[in-house]
Amino acid sequence: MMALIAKDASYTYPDGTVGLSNATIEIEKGERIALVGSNGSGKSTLLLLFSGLIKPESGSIEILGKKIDKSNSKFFRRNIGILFQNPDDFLFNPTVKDELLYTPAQLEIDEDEAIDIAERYASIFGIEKFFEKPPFRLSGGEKKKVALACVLMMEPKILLLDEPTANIDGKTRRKIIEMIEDIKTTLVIATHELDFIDKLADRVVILGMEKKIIADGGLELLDDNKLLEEAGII
Amino acid sequence: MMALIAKDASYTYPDGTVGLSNATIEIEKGERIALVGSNGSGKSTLLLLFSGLIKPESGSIEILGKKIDKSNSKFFRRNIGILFQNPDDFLFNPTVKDELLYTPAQLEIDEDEAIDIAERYASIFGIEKFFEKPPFRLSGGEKKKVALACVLMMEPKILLLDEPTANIDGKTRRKIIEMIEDIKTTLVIATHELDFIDKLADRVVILGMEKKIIADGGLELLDDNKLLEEAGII
Amino acid sequence: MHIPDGFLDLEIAAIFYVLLIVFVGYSAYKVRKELDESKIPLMGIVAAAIFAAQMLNWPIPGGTSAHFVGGALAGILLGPFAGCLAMTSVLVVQGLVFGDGGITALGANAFNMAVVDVFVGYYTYRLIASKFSVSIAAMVAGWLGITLAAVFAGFELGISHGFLYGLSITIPVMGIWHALLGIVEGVVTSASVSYVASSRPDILEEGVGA
Amino acid sequence: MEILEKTAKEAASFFQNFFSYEIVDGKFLQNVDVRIKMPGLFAFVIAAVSTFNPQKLILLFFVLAVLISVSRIPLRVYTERVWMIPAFSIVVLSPYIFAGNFGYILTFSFRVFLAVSFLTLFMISTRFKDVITALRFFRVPEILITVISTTYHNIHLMFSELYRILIARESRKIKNESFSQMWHNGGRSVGYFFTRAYEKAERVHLATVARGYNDKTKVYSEGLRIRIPDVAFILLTASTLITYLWI
Repeated sequence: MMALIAKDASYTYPDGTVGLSNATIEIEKGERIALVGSNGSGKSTLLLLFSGLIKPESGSIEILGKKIDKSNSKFFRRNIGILFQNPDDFLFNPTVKDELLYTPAQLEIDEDEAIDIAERYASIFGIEKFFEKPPFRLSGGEKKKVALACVLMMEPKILLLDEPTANIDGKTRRKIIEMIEDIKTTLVIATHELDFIDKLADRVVILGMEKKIIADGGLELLDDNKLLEEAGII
Repeated sequence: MMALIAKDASYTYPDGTVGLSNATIEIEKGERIALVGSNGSGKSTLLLLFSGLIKPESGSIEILGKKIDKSNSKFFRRNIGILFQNPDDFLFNPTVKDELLYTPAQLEIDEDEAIDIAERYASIFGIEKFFEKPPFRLSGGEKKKVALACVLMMEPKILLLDEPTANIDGKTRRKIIEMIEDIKTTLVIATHELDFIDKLADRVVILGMEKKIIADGGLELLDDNKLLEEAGII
Repeated sequence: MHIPDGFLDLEIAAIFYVLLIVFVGYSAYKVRKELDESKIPLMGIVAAAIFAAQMLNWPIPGGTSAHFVGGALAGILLGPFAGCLAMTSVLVVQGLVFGDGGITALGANAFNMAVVDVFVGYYTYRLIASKFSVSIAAMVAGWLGITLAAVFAGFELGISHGFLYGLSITIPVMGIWHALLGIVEGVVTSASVSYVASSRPDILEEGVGA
Repeated sequence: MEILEKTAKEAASFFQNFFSYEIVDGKFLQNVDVRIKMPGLFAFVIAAVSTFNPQKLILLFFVLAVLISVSRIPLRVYTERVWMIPAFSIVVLSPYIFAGNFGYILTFSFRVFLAVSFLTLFMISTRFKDVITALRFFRVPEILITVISTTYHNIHLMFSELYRILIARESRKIKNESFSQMWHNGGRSVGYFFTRAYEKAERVHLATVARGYNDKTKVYSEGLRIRIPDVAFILLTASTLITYLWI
């Protein structure tokens, strides 16, 4: 079954900026996709469309076999995990512990169980020492780890990651990459760092300057310098 | 003569976050320094101290042989160029042309002469086509180029660059690096991208997790994996 | 809340222009003299943030929605004088660039939202915060600021002869309606100020220094 | 989702304004120096709101039509931006229909329409940087001008920041919230947003200092040179106002 389908999907932001233009792509369950393109090529917009948080202006998006409408937004929120590029947009609770417990509380998961899960993920990410700290006092890398823990602990069926390693120092980056490697689920990851894509994905989708998909194929696309140059990536 | 001297300098931000702790370093005129360290290790703080924009809480900073006080701020503004990490914080004028003319106007440079310089630098950076555009309409990479042009056109004696290539796609990055390579002046550049340091700097200063300088030496420091790991860089 | 051109008699519009100029002039003088220069970009960016926040639609029971104005919040975050300049800037940009409010009515509109709302909001906050919690103080400040600003708008419309409705209609209509909408203003101001108080308490202390 | 959708809709119409005022290229008003255009058009606004005399209003309407056509302002763009406030004033005054006061409602709304129209002409023929030039020329305190200019240039940035915060939060919300929760959480998001705005402002301040700001913003001033459109506009304004006062 298909996990994600975009058919001729376009999106324009409220301020008039074009976000994505006529994207068509099908992603099977369990596939791991790297979304590659220069700044402003539409990677983040495609992820937002796949998350169901914004709706295409024209064309259609199908997630786990369903189209998005008002009635099923809960289903999507439950099954899709999305990490935003800037963790500052994402964290808003008084403490790191509250951040981790935010989604479980909404799903009415038993508190003890939720705390168990939260602690397990916190220790994987090495963030248990910040449990009582407010997220806005953390450094950029620490925030990113907290945000990622919040998303991963829900074990979503579809995982959408927007630049999970941008603006992150090498050590944290390596750790995050190792974690993503271990996840076995449908994964779409936007990045402009080409060095480690082979570890994370088995299929590459390239977005060009015109906010359009210009290539879609195996990892060998990353060796096509002419293509990458056309996309403004190298 | 020494261009920059920090003696046991410490700084704490208004919200209580420690920015830098007991940094001591001497930089000679014409030296090219790469400032390396993990997120939040104090790179930006050290650059701000060297720019004279913030003053150390304890210890001292000397720039071109002078200590900073109210009387000589114009001298510093004339001779020090600093590029902030986020160009959105750096650009605030109605048009790109106004951006380029802002500093000359503040320093009361003759208008015709200022326009001449602005046009020359605009063509080097390929931004003359945006002259009448408001900066907020530009893409991330374009903004960064405008910001860099604003700083370089003043031909400062000391150039401080904070992550000039962060969040930039490969093509723009390559171009910016080429430009920086050509500059012959005292240069301090903060970065966490190790790949191209050899092109830009001949001395490396490493900041550790505790917001302290933990190493200072030649490019060979970058091969010391144990050190880099300790600093949280790899 | 924005009075368009043509609703106010010219004399009334002129009087409020003069009042506005007095307040803005004095505020500019105070900011230049007493506050440090770092408040200048601060005023502009907080004004832009208020502009953006005004676009949020707050759903209210019954299916309609209310807007946030933000005068009291500007006063609390920046102090009354800088807050007044920031809100004036919001009103000028709305009037001259977006056509929200008009040009002859700009004096009255800015008087209501950049003077009444800001100063009433700020001093109410100061008064109550000294005895009760920050969140209660900000709630009352937001509500009272917006309600009084609306009463002023009602007054300006009511004494204008060109606009046939008299004071007995304009003041209750504007006042009561905004006293209800003001609850949203109060809650949002309160939640915002509480957040700032926990994350950057120094900001609120600086506002106090003004 | 409700806040988000309504906000996005609101924002879309708002930003349409934001962008469209720059795109009306044209021949006449666009070439009049803002330091002449602003007082001229504002005088028309004042003239419109200070009379109920139908003849005077028709004179102004005639001038409006001339300005729109010689400046080649597309009627669609113009109408989109003008219709709402006059329509609003008809609705507000509609109770007077029962008093048989049609004439009043019409005249009142017509003058509102004229005032809005002249202001709109100013907005769609003037770039923001020229508005600033005019404010400087008319001796608005420099501190207020700097604030206004900073405001304008951060609206876009602040809005996209707020929008991102809202979407990101939406992504973690599963349960539908009650009104009180929505207000509470929304209010905290706004507080968070203002904290970020404040911190951004602190960095921008450092940038202005880094780039030479020292106590007072200095600008290269543009000299005022009177050209043909300026003269034509002055003649049109003067003759209209004289006729206005005479009838």
